[in-house]
Amino acid sequence: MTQASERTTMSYREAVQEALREALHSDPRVFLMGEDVGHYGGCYGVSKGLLDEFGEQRIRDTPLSESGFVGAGVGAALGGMRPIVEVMTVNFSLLALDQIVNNAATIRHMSGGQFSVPLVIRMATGAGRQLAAQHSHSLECWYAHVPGLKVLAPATIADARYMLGMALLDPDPVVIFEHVMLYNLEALLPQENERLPTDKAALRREGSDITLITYGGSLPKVLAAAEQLALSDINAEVLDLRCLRPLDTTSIVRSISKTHHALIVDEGWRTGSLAGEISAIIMEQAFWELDAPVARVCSKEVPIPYPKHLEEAALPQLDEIVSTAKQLLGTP
Amino acid sequence: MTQASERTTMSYREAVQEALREALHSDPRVFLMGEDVGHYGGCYGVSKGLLDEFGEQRIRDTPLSESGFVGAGVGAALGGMRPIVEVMTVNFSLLALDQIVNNAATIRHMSGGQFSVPLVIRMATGAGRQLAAQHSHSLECWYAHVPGLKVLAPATIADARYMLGMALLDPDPVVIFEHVMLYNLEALLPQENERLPTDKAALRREGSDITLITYGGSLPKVLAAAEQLALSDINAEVLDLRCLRPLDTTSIVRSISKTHHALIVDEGWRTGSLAGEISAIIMEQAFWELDAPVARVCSKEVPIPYPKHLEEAALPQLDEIVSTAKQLLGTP
Amino acid sequence: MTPANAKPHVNRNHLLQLLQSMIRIRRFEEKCAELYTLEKIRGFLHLYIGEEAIAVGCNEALQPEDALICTYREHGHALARGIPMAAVMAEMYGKITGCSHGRGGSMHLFDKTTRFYGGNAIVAGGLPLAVGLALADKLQQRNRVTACFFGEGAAAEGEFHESLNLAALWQLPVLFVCENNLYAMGTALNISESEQDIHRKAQSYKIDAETVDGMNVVAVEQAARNACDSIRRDGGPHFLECRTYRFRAHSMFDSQLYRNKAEIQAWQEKGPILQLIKWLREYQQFTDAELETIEQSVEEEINKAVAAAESADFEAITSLSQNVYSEGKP
Amino acid sequence: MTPANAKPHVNRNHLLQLLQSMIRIRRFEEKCAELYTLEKIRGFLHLYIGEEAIAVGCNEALQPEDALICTYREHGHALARGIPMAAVMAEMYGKITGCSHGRGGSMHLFDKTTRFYGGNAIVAGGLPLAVGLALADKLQQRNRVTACFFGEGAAAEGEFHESLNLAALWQLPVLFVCENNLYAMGTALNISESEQDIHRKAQSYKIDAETVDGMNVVAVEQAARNACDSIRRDGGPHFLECRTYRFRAHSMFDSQLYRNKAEIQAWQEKGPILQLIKWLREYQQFTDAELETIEQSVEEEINKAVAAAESADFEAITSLSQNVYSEGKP
Ligand SMILES: Cc1ncc(C[n+]2csc(CCOP(=O)(O)OP(=O)(O)O)c2C)c(N)n1
Ligand SMILES: Cc1ncc(C[n+]2csc(CCOP(=O)(O)OP(=O)(O)O)c2C)c(N)n1
Ligand SMILES: [Mg+2]
Ligand SMILES: [Mg+2]
Repeated sequence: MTQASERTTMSYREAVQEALREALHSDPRVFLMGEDVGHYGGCYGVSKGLLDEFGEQRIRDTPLSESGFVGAGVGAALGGMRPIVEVMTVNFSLLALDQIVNNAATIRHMSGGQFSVPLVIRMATGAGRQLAAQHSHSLECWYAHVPGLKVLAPATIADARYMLGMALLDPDPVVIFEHVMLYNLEALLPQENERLPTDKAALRREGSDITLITYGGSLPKVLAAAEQLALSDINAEVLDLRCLRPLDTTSIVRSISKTHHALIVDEGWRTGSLAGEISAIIMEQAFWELDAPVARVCSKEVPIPYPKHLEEAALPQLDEIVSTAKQLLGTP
Repeated sequence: MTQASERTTMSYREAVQEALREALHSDPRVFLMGEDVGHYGGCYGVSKGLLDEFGEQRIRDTPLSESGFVGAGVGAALGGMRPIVEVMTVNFSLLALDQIVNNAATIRHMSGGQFSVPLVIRMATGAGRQLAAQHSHSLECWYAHVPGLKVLAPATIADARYMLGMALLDPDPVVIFEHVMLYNLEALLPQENERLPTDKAALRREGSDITLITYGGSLPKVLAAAEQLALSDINAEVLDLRCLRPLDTTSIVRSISKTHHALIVDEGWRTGSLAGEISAIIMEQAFWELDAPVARVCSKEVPIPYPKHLEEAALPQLDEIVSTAKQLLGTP
Repeated sequence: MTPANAKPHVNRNHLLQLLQSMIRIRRFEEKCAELYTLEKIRGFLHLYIGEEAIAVGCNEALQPEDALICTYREHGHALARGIPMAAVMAEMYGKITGCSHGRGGSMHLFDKTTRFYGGNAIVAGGLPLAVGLALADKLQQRNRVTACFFGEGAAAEGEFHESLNLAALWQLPVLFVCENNLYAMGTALNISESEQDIHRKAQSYKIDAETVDGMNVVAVEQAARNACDSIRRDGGPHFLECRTYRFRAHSMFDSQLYRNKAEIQAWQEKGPILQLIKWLREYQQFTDAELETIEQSVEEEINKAVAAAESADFEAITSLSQNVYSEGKP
Repeated sequence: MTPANAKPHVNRNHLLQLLQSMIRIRRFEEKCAELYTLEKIRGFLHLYIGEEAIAVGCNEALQPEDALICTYREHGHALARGIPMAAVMAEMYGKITGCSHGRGGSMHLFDKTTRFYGGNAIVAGGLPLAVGLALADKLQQRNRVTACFFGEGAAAEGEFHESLNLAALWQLPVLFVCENNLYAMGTALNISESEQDIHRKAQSYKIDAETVDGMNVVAVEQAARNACDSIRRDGGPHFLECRTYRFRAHSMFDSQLYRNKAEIQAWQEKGPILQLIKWLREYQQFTDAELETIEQSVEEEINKAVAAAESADFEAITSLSQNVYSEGKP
């Protein structure tokens, strides 16, 4: 078991597992519940080994009953536990939305503040593995729309490692999105004391010419795009939102006040995307700072097709990010 | 029974009922299915009398099984019927989202275009009747985000009367939102030949100073606001989106190119609202036409509270629309 | 609990107390209907009138440390559980002194002190919550019961299926109480279920289940006590199907096209309050004077509750954004 | 259909045909596994190996005008139903000649001519569709069956509950076929259901239901024929629980920590193909030469299918936005 104290390289998958292990060790009220989290080891291998370490009471395989066990997570939180409910993927979370929106997000309010729901819901999200139209959704924007929820999108090893623990300290429900393309990502783990608060966006790259705003699975693409832009002497700043609700508008506005140009990259379908909300916020809070209209690179408005070439064409890609940024800056 | 041919005054409720009656008369493949559409007469009285007129096979009361009967509607459409599925309110549609997003919206695509889903889903939406946090959602923006769906928001008697029939001609799934505050609205019904195509926005009021963009239940408030603005010599244009997916961006851009100012009124919660998407579209397609940043009046980021004064404070209201428009125009 | 609690309390005082409790709920709701027409109460108002024996009977079997989950038709449960009537009435008014501080209204009564986890307005939406509350008790080795009330209409929902399986699979201490009043809004049971014996559905999950006359408060109390005893003893869930009837409209907007007066009449004659009064008169020399005393004390309490609600304040609009997130951030 | 169809076809030719059909599916999928490691096939690949008797046996009872709804584990059903192997293989490749024109892949095989309404990748997501297809037939007075295949894991989902109730309540012609292979990914039936006799769950909706040995193709055919006969005769639904086992991993990403080799071994010895060959050898003088002929013709067909898929084109990227909405607008 890796100690958070020593600097080590680990994968995103290992980082989440470490976070789970730490949480389970440090608080007896914490337990993990979801489909195949136990005997199977987690559909993406995240919880492999935890069943042997913590037993069936705390690593709890559930039947295929998304609404039932997510609602049970809400109830267990009301009952004094600190449940971590894993919904295998965001695609299946559609079956649990009633419990999340109508119970988890509203009980504090409806009860006049008497009850809180200290629940953490984790789910894998995103496309890129050729899983086709029913298994490739990116619906972070839906969750970010709901008052009463907090929404996190760890895009780095450090955030995968530390966000869960902070989410468990939150008295309110927190939804954590883990992008399927990040699990195999490897990097050096920063010290725990270097970790950022959950509700602040992070500058992943300093720049002066344009702000590239993104989150989750698109961050690696955007960082690569920034490097490519550098070759054309375009110095791009990369802002990783990290927290999708509440949004860190201060950091967004600060960066744009410096670069006067913004491009948002979001794997969600364009219409009604979170990118649209960010653009609207910039319109409202930084309009006079803009030297050009804010642009978006999002997924095309099509259910994700199976074949690799069509899936890639449907999702935000390096080239499109680079060319859109150049267009925006008027530098072909 | 009212003939669409003669000009008559009718309520929004009657208009929807007329549309249902006409559809049931004109096509044997059409049937209505949902909770309490039959013996109860529809939770908002829309289908009262239709059971006696068309019988239990075509006016089909369902058990409380939103996912089941919405999915059955998708299947019946695949099987050659033209189902009209009523989900009592958008609040309960959360339980049916899997069938709508993963089946209705994707089957054409996943089958490579072999199968189509000519399904119409109607649901009541919105707040204003003090129904509190679980019964006051406005989630049109979620549906407008999904490729494969078409989304309509009839806000007038004419649209309530004619949109359903046009939706039934569509080979693809159409979701129709009826705002609960509109059912008692009364107005003169225009001739059928004056009806507008479903996918075009409508200018409800011509103006030159500012474009007020809205849809559904907010239209009456916005029209009232426009009249009030007129008293301050502000000539507001009112654009009713009508079709939330696909969005009629042409009409939006045309109007803003004339008024150079835009305010969007949307009952959805502000963050991630459809209003945000409209603002982003204006940013992208009409930025250089703008004399001021686009503004939004949306619901506050709070589950809708029960007491009248708090519910009103949470929802877009006349005063806020007027004052925001004036601020935007710099005319206090 | 002691086995003593298992035997029915048919002694006179206990019966009078049950009667008073039912009358108290009945008169409270009659007053609410009146206040609704006066537009003091708004939104949806779902009356429990006719079904009082269930909330009152079940409450006898519950301990202070137990939890309750109810539906939008929960005024009776809230009063029986011991949420002060003034707090319930103030909530109907949307006043800050309400048991949900005015935010919830009729459909969302909550109370931390009595572990009343709400009025839930999503049919079957409360069942998974009950499963979770019971799971929390099991994981923390607490011998407590979570009572979960819902209508027969909820039995068609997927959440019913998923919740019953989870409770049985994990052997959780949930008392499921189905208030079978034969209608879900205007949809009669026979047009909504292929198996109309709801307790049979529960048995298909291997949950102990039985039916009880929901119009007989003593029968309900007895069944609930037995159920709770077995839950506290063995841990697993229990299911009660209470056969009852809604005397009033589903809500204040219902013109009741789906049922006829005769049917309503017939059920009203079996009403839980009527039945108990008849029985008391017959076997316990129950006098009109005694009834009068009950009615008077109930009336006084209601008048006080209304007066208090009337004079209470509304929450300030400036605090609109409160109660969405907790103050104490991590 | 004629009552004649009701008696099992145990004549030699018919059995050889069933055997060929199962071997055809088995070899096809073995080839797919191989192609997956070569990265010709991507995404999720769920093999049906071990369960072939169910698709093949049930298919014997279906008429051309009947409909099928399947899961992501549907290659066997597609082939048995008669979707050309070349079209199925091309779909695995994501080529434009695929039965879903390449858009769906392994989990989403569709075919209009054989009324194959897909591979559905949402567990239990296909059940409501089957109910709707059957409702359409009933409303249009067509005497057709909709066969709906799903795993035992689906039985825990709310959509299972809602769909079975609707089918029974409205007496719809659905043949529900539960392919009970004892595991939902890594979750064994005993940790997912309080009632592990799935056909009993079906009976709780008053649906005729029985279990059948899913490893015995003749038994499956017989049960399916009886079921379809009763459906066509009486209209209402029927439920078959086929006891079977998945010989391979859930998908290509599964390290199978949840079960041991011995268990797999034991089931493999009961394998449907093995069983039938043994029986044919014992009672029908089935020769190795005959088996060889079958294997050869199957191999040829597979090679042709692979060659065709290899040489077929991918859809042009320029047509990405197609198949989202129909061209013919209202
Ligand atoms: C999921 C959901 N669907 C529909 C509704 C609308 N609705 C409110 S109460 C009700 C009837 C419920 O009947 P039942 O469960 O028998 O309870 P009862 O009202 O008879 O006490 C319906 C359809 C809802 N609140 N939630
Ligand atoms: C609603 C939903 N939840 C979870 C999944 C992920 N998943 C895919 S297959 C599967 C197991 C299903 O088991 P079963 O129904 O028994 O079918 P089998 O794979 O055994 O044929 C799971 C959990 C899914 N596809 N859909
Ligand atoms: Mg009822
Ligand atoms: Mg299985």
